[in-house]
Amino acid sequence: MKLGVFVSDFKLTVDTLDRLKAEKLGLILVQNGVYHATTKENGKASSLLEKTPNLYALSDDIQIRGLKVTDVDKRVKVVNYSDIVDLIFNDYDKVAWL
Amino acid sequence: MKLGVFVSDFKLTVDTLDRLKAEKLGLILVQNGVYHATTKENGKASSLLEKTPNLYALSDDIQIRGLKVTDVDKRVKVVNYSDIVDLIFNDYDKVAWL
Amino acid sequence: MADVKLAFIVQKPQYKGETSRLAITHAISYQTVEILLEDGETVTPKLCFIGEGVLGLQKGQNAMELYGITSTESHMKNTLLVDLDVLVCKEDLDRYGIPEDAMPDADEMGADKKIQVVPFTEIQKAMEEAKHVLFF
Amino acid sequence: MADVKLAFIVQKPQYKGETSRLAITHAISYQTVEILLEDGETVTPKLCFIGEGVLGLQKGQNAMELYGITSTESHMKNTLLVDLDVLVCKEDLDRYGIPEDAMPDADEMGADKKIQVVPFTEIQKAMEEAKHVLFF
Amino acid sequence: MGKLALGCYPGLVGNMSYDFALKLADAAVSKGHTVSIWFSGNATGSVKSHQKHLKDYSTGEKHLLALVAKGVEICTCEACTVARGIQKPEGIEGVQWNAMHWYLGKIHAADRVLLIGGE
Amino acid sequence: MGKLALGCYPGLVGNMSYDFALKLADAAVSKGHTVSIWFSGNATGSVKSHQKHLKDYSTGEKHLLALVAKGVEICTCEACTVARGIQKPEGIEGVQWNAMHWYLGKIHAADRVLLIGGE
Repeated sequence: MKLGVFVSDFKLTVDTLDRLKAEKLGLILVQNGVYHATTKENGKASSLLEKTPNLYALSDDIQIRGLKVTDVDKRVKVVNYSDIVDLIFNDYDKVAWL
Repeated sequence: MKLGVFVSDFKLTVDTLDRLKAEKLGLILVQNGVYHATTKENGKASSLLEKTPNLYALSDDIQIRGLKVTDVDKRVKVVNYSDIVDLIFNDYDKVAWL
Repeated sequence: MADVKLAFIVQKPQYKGETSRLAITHAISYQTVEILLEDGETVTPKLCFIGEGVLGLQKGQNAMELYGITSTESHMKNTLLVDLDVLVCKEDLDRYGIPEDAMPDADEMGADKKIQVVPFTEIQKAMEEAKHVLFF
Repeated sequence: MADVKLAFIVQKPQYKGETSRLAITHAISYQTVEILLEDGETVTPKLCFIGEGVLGLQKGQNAMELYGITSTESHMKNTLLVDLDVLVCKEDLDRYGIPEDAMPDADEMGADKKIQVVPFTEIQKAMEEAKHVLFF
Repeated sequence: MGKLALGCYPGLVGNMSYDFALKLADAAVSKGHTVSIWFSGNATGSVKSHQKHLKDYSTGEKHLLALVAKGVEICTCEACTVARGIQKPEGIEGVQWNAMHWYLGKIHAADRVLLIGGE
Repeated sequence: MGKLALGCYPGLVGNMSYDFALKLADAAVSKGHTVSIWFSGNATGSVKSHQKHLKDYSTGEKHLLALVAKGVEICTCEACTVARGIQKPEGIEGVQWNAMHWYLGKIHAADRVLLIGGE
């Protein structure tokens, strides 16, 4: 399956995510999930960013927090709501909010 | 200070709890916090039970989950709402819900 | 599209919040959705419990006596009675030391269905086969 | 009991839910509580941010433009303007790589108070000195 | 164009998961997709009319009305709603009231389903 | 006897942190303590009257009324409540409406304070 997963918390238990398998896995970082893209803990980027090359973070949720798009890890594509609609319909056949 | 802490989740980030110091620390396990008292993960009891000798778990929240008082770790005292009121007023001068 | 298969994945424990309970009641409502669909159209959820979601299933719950609410155990019996597939992750039961025979059944109510304790790969398969996955 | 000291400890990040925002607005309301108290009675909260609670403080927030709501930054400025002590845990800022100068100030509004970046021991001390501790 | 069936459980105003659902619905319908939203649990509290729009809350009644006007079908779980003391005449106009199978019906027809759980 | 000032943010019916606050209040007042409860955030949705008591919800209106009858002072954050579309005449009788400083005032007089946060 092609599965797009919305990650809305920073220190979410990643148990579920660790076990999920998909031919194509996308992670869409929203709300506090955007910290995975912008924030290094003890100098180390979030391990979530290694799970898949298909990484997205919601621009509004970056900016509302006073973070800058330049803070975002290079592996992560910054998207808006309209882009997310296209991801849902064009890139993934199932989507989940963990 | 004498601090009574209510633990209402099982896999709560224990960061805060790890750093809190109190001459007398009490942990009152409620809601999903009671699993700390009843459930061993991979055969190991919760590390929370080593933080203090003052451990309590709410009877109603054990029983509603189909757990038995006999499942409760011996270090933990099973209490009811009335006991919790007494703990709050007699045993701790500050209480917190984490 | 006569039948639409769904995977309901419950990962939160029962009782603290509402989400994990609503997963069950929403699954049960598959039984009455036909009034909104064309003839021959159906929706078939599989109800799967993983992670901490397996914690709230044990037999012997006292929700009605203690809180005046319907227990998850009772909701699970209804789920079996309306013939839904219920999958519980074996690795997670093992991890938390919960024996398989602690799972509720609805034998006394005449249900043929049983809760199926399965390896996670079976739950992964349910997600693959489903048209949509819903995480609770 | 002329003055009652409180420690407000914010450990949840701002914006997803309401709790961490309500901590700030409740602290600010210390200013108007005198109408409910006897002469000379006061309540003095210290607003402390620890753990993930430090994440939502950075300057340059765009809450009004993007969501039409008051930003935490703006709430923090009000907090400084009403002369409340705000302590932010230095270890946690370091852990998340947030520089001290990313903390908001209310200089341009004429506030004398600044956010104090302090080691956790200072926040522990605020909890010790307080009559009550409230975790948000 | 596609059909999107959103489910939203957390809420109400004040919780930004709820806001996400509304903003995503708006973006999808603006692109020509057909969108439905199902409210259950705490999110059902958001169908009460006469909400005062304060600056600490991102969305709410006026956004729901705007979505309804754009053709988004919105339905609240009747049981969850009356449990919260909200009766149908007090609800926002244009929002439907139904049982849980309404959502399963929308899911049947949908190309994509996103359920936002949590409280 | 002592004075307990509870603060309750999560709710409303359906969330068992809310239930905990009500049950603890009941236990404390039954022992002769003086108890106040402050509702803020989502918990303010619980002051709407005419709640239907369904079997999936533990507490709600009738429990609030019982607490008020036992002398527990209950107050809802007015701003949070009107943001949810609930006006004072629609509220449960006996529940007070006030601003956040009401809670700080109760805290001033209290021997013990328990704030239950979360959504």
